[in-house]
Amino acid sequence: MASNEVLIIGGGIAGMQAALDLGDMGIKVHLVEKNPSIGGKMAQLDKTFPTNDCTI
Amino acid sequence: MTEFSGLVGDFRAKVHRRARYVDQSKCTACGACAEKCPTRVPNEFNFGLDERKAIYKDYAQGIPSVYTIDPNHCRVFQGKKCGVCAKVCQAKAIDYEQKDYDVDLNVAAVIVATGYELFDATQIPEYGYGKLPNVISSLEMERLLSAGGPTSGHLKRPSTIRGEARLKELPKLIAKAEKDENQDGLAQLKQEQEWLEDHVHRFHLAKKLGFIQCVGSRDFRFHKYCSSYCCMHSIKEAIIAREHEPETESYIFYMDLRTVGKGFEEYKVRGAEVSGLRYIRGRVAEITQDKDLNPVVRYEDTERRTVQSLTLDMVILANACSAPRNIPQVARLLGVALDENNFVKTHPNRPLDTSVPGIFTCGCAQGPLDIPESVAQASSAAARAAEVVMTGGRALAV
Amino acid sequence: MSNKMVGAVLMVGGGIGGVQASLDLAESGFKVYLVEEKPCIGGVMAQLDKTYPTNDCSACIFSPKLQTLAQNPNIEILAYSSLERLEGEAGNMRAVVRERARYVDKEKCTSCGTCAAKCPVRVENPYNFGHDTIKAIYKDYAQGIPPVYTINPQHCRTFRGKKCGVCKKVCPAGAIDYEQQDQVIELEVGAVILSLGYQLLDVARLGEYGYGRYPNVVTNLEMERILSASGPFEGVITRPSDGGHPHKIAWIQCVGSRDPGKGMPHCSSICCMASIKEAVITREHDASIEPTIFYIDIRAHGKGFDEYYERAKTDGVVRFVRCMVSRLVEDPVTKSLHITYVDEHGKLTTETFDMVVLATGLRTSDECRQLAERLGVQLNEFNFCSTSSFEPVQTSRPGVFVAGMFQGPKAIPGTVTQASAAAGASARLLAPARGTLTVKKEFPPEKPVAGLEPRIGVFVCRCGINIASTVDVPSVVEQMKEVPGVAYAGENLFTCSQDTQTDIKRIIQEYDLNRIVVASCTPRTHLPLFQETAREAGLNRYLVEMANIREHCSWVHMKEKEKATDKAVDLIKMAVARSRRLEQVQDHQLPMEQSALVVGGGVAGMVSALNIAGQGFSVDLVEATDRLGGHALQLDQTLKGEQIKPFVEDITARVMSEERIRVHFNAKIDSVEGFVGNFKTTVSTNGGEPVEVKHGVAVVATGAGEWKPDVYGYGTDPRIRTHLEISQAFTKKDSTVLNAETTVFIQCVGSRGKDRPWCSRVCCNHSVMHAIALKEANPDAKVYILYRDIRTFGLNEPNYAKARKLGVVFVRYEAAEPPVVEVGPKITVKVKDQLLKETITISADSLVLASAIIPYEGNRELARMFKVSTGQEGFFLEAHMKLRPVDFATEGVFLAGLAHYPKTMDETVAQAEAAGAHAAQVLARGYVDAPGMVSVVDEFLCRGCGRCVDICPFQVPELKEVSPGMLRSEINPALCKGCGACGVACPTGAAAIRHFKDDQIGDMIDAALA
Amino acid sequence: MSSDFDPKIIAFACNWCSYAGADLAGVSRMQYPPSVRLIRLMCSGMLAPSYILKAFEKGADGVLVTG
Amino acid sequence: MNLLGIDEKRLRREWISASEGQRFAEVIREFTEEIRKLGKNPLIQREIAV
Amino acid sequence: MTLANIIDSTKAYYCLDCGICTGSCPVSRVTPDFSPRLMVEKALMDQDETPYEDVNIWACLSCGQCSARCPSKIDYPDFVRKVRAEAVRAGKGGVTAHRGLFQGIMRIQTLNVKQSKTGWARGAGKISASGDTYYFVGCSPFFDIEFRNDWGLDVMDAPKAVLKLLNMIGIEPVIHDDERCCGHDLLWNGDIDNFRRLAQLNVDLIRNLGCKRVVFQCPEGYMTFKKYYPEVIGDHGLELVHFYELLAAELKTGRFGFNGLEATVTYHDPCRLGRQAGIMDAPRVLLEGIPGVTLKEMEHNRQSGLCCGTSAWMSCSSCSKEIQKQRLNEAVEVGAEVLVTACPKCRLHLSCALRDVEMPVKIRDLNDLLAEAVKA
Repeated sequence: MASNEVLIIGGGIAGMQAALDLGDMGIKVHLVEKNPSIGGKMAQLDKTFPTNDCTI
Repeated sequence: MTEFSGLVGDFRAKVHRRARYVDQSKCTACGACAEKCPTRVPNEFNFGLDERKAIYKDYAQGIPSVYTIDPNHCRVFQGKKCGVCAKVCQAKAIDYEQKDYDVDLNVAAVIVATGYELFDATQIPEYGYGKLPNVISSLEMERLLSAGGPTSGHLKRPSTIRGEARLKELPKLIAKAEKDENQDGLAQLKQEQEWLEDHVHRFHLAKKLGFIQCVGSRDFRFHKYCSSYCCMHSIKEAIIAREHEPETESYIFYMDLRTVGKGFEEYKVRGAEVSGLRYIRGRVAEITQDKDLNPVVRYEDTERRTVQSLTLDMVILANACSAPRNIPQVARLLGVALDENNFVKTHPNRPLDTSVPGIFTCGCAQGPLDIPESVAQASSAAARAAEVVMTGGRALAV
Repeated sequence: MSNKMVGAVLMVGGGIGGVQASLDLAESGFKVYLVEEKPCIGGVMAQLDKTYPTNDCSACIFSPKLQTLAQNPNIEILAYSSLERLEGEAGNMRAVVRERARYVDKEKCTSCGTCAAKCPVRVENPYNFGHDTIKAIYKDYAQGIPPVYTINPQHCRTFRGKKCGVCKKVCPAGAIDYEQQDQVIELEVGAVILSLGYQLLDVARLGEYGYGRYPNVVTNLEMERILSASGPFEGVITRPSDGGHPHKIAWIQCVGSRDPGKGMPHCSSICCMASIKEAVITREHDASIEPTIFYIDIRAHGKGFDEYYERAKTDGVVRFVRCMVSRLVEDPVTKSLHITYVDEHGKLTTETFDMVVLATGLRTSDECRQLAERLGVQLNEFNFCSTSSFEPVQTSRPGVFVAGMFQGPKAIPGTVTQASAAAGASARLLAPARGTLTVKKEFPPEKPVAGLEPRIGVFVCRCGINIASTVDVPSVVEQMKEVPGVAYAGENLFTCSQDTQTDIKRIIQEYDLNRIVVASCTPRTHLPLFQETAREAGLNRYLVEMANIREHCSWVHMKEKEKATDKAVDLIKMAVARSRRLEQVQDHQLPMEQSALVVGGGVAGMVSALNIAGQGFSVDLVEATDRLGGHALQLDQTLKGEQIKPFVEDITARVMSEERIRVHFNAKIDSVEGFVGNFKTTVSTNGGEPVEVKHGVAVVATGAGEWKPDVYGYGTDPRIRTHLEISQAFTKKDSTVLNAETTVFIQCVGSRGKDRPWCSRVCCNHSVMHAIALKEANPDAKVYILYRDIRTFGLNEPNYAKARKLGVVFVRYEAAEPPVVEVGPKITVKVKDQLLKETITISADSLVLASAIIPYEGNRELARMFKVSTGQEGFFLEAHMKLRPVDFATEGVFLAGLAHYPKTMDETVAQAEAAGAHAAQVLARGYVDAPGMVSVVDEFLCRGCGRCVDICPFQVPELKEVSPGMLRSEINPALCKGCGACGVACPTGAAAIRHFKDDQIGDMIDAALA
Repeated sequence: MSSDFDPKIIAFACNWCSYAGADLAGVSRMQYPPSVRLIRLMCSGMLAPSYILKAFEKGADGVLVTG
Repeated sequence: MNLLGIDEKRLRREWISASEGQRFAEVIREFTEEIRKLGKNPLIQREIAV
Repeated sequence: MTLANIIDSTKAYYCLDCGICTGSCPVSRVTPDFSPRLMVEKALMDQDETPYEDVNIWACLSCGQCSARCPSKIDYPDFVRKVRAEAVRAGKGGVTAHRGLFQGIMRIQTLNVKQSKTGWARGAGKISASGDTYYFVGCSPFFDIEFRNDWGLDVMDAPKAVLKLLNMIGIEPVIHDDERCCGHDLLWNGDIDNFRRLAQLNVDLIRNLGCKRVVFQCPEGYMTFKKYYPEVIGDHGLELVHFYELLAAELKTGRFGFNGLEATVTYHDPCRLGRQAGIMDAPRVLLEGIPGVTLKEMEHNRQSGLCCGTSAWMSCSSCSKEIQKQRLNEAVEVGAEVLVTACPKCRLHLSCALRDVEMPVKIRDLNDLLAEAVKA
């Protein structure tokens, strides 16, 4: 039986963005992350270049 | 994820969920448990620059907003008497009996967004990473710069941070040694205390920073590829550091400055003009330290053709963007091919398609990218996945 | 005529004396006009084959000097000329010189020799005494200077009114000018030196020994030409009568000499040694020849002479017969010569010889006598120039000096010494005008060769037949053309000749050579010449390499011609291999301390000091005792009978009043540091606080001692005295000496023996002089002189005759059977008379021992301090026995007086003047040449370990701190002798000697064994 | 062993002593076998041991060091 | 030399002064004879052809 | 080999001018004119013969620090080695130390020599005429000639100690009079032809003796046999063992142990043994196996071990001395009384520097130290 769900492995910025996009499309997403929290490296960053925006 | 099978449109995956020993549904993330937890553990999130407790959350805004017990450190799991968290948790969310469990999923598509890992700089012993306290990675630097970081954004030298911590500890140890009449030990401890006090007093903030590019990147011993974002990343860190502390001087040791994105070159120039960054062409040969734990970098200024050594307060390594260490297992499980660098291999014309139809990838899992690129890829991958969901994978299952 | 000093000297005579004086003067900053009668300069020395006692090839050691002279821009050679008149006063004279017509334009002639080759007229060659022929257009000898041909109008067909003109037709340079006239030249000079040389007694005219009638009777000088490789027989000993090879050759000594009947009462001084040398060389040429020397006394009275004589005698090389030849007749058939003589056993013997050499006496020529008369220069009774013992180079005319044979018979070193002394005397006279008329030699800029592919020119010398008769020179040249890097290879008859130098320069330009290799003789004598030539062609001196294919090849492998050729090829290939690696090396000039230190306050030291001071330089005179004068204070009179005391008092007063001389009495030299131009000597006086004297040059004039005999009862009886003691006794008019009834002189006490093999030179004269004095004071006194050879050489010979005439008894003893002395109421002297073969017993009242003159013990220590050498016997060793008698091999240190060797007063004064002249010559230059061939330390390679400091025999390297904890060795190029010891000791290869680098030597090894 | 060959000997000579001695031998026409290839040094102190080794290496049958 | 196995007799040191021409010739004569007896330099017979 | 080949085989073409080599190079620190990358750069810019003229090719110590760190993995020492060989072919050469004495000895060994260099072994231990294990002694007997008298250094104590220790672990090795120098120095001097000869002679000798295994104490010999012999003479089929690995393995078995020896030591990694052969643990295991020995690590150790300043009896200079002083200083800095070397040459070179400078540190050979510490 075909599924209409998506598995995303990795809860960093890429995984999260994909999940958000899919979710927006109404598709169920499973986001698998090995750490207790999603966010990945970007959550560890302070600001981003070149705009010096705070990442979080 | 422990098992994976199926074809596009109909994948079956078993996901192993580790026990948090906290009931996710009950936990309100009030933090009382952590506050009361007696066990201090170095905080990986901040690269050990500060501590967390045995029950913790990676970071304040962490999602899901649930605390987790670290069974490797929790007294209860070490067979000691404690249970403090269970006692203080008003939501009664603590559940020491919780077990790992498996979840079976049936999905139409998979997106591999496993990101990257920092290159392990201890592989370059001449940089002294891991040995020299004031040589840190670029991500550690992020934590030091972060208002939410261990130093609340003050650019304290790691040796100072650790020294301060040690100084807090020392009186107890000294007292103990006095009690034990361990004269040698006492003398040593007192000497250490004296030295540390002086050190911490004299070296508080790191003002003279060296950024070393291409640590593990563009290096045939490790990664031949360019990690793409590090040049900009280091410049950014240097600029931010200067914003935090106007006396900061930064030196960026580079081979080529790859400021190739939109607005990047201007950013670099601004770094030099406004933030006083100094770009030095030359890859650093080695880092040693002097008696004050100041890192000393030796390098050839290839523009002047002179070998120099420069004493800094802190050195920040622009570690390469490496494929995560466990990615081969994941790939094996998914059946997707990896490239020579262990990034997920993608189709040349469909940059997000892996070797397995219905499995897509995005972000640093398929190669070094900066944030906007990752985001862009993520959206694309989502679109590709959606396509599968929408079409039941027919479009791809040819 | 103005009174202005003229800074030029007229040198009359182009022999070794004239050449030496000219060079000295030119070096000292004076313009020299060198006037020579003959078409070429060189004199007799150029004609000689070898020189004693070193057996050096005469031409070899002389021709570099001739070359240097020819290349000196401040010496104008006026050959084929004579001095006619001399006007004016000392310091400013006008000389009138007549330059005879050569009928060849000397500016145009290239000395190519085509004219002589084509000239149809053959005439006897006077240069070779008629043993071969030359053409009517000729040059005396191949290397002759100036390199210009001359027409002898007496023989030239053109001048004899016949049709010819061949030379003019063939001369490529158009140099022939039959219309040429004598030129009269007037020269402004400040002084004149006469070094007119000598003439052999005309034995033919006297009919002595059939000379002139018997073709196989020749003179010493003819024998020199016969022996010479460049002589008429190309070095093959040949009998003139038939061209055959003689087996027995007799030398007869004293032909004309010591013979008042022939107007030659003097001893010619040099003939004994000349004959021994010729006999030795003859044997070397052909070991089957038996040489015999007939003599009266063997006069081997110079340094190393007696040793030479003893070697010839004991090695059985030469037979010596002490006997005059009573009769000599020619065998009309064989043309051999029957000689009748009384042998050692008193038996009359007749022996047949294939050839006879007459040791013909020397005299002043009639022309010289006339010249002397024209110049107003007095001659003495022997027709030699009259001089005093105290001013041996001063003629009777102020401003006119004399040197060499014209002053009296003497060997080459004596001539050279006097020449330098005369130059010194002239320089002193003209000191204010120094440098006013001289020009500096300009060289073209050096061509940089670094990085260029080597283009080597190889010049292989035939050296007449010296090389070519053994080594196949054309084949060698062909083989050299194949060697990589060789851009040119060619041969020359005499590579050292003036015309070849011009050729070499042309070839360097034409072939764009950047290195040259000369394969000829030893670089020790000839390298400087070729270096100069290269330099004139714009090549650095150090780009010249030599291969010695004569001394080390052709001469020593005469019988193995093929192997010698192979070896020559190897030797040249080695030189070529080295030359490929040669680099330019720069010499430098260092500043100089313009003052002198004279060690020794005797006559020699004082005269040297006065000469140097007289030339305007300050002098520190170090005397060990508390008074000046040395041994002269103990002497009564000179051999000429002049009182010594007034002279010593006079020069002592002059020294003391000369403001440029500072005398250190009771002084001792503690240490000497530094090098020519910059010596630092520590002198302590009376053991007091030492003072440091800075000086540019030094003269060693420390004198010599008298041996205190341990034989003949000396020391046991006051009646037994040494020479010095007898002199003092005479001065004090000691009656026990003057009134002795019987006086015995024993000669050679301590000299000419095993321990002291040298002849003390002065003792025979001294004893004879005192014997005469005794006899003159008391004709009844009995005076015996027990001798081995009476050596009253030179102009003192008449004293010997006089002594005999006065009744002095001369008893000859053999060294093996010395006299026996017993001391009793009388002194009994027993001696075996070699004439009577009987023992004679003499009861004497006074015994005089002609005790040896011995070197001071301290010589070796002083030598060490000044880094000079002493001979085996302990006298100081001069740089070259013949040609550099007052120099040390160490630059800037000079030698005078008895410290060198025993000598007479006039010889001492002459040598002291000469030493002073050479010292002043160095000072006058004002800077020191620092040769480039020294060690250099590579700054980077040196790790400052100091091993060079430890090993250097001259203490040159110094460690300097260049950065904290980092030392580096520095080598002062002026001090470095270039021995290379540091380079061997250096672990890193930092210290390396320029011009002798490892790869340069290594490639030679490769080439030798390739 | 063959005793009838022409050995090649490399000799090192000091310019002032033995080289002059060799010159004197030449001037005196003292005959000796043409086996020696003389290398002139300015002083025997210049002679490095490696020169001797090199000579043997290149096939010299003998090496003579004269000072 | 010993370690390398080169016969020490092949190397000779002599002090010859400037005046000892005779001795120079003698030394050469003797040494040449000595070397003749020792034979050719054994080193140059190469063991291997490279 | 043409320059293009050299560039190609050493990857010199990939030099990105990052300067890591120069910053790492011990020579460049002292001699600013020297830079591995510039050397290569010149070759790249100007592909004619000029690199052969470059004096800098002789200044390289071939310590390999540059290459170990080179991000492009350019083999600079190999580049130098090959360029030197070509330079030598073109008639150029470097300045040899000790006036080329050792090179002379080596070249003579390419010939038909009958050596007698095992005399030292008499009384030092037991050796066999035949057997499996050959002990390659190396050049110490030759060094002994130069250094014993002049320097008062007994370099023979090392081979003697090795023999003693080998005997102790039950090996009576074969050694031989006609063993040649391994040729390491000629190889690095650019004299490839003679290197090849020596390689062949040694391999033939050992094979003809029937030995299968070669034990080295000398790091140069070990690396040369291992890496460079196959290059010139192909596979020699010999098992190559470094003595320390052999001994360290034996120590682990507990079959022998060390006596006490009170000393604070530091260990100097020879470039050939450490960085190049990768043998860094064994000597430390051995040292730390001696009771009473405290091992302190110098600032530059193991992979970053500093060169002793000279190599291949060439390019010894003020620069060498400076490097040696730095090295000795590092030992003093960490409070070591004894600097332990494991290569006869490192020992000589550092000892040489210590002759001229006052430093409170002694130099000892590891073998000798181990022999002293060994239990009977």
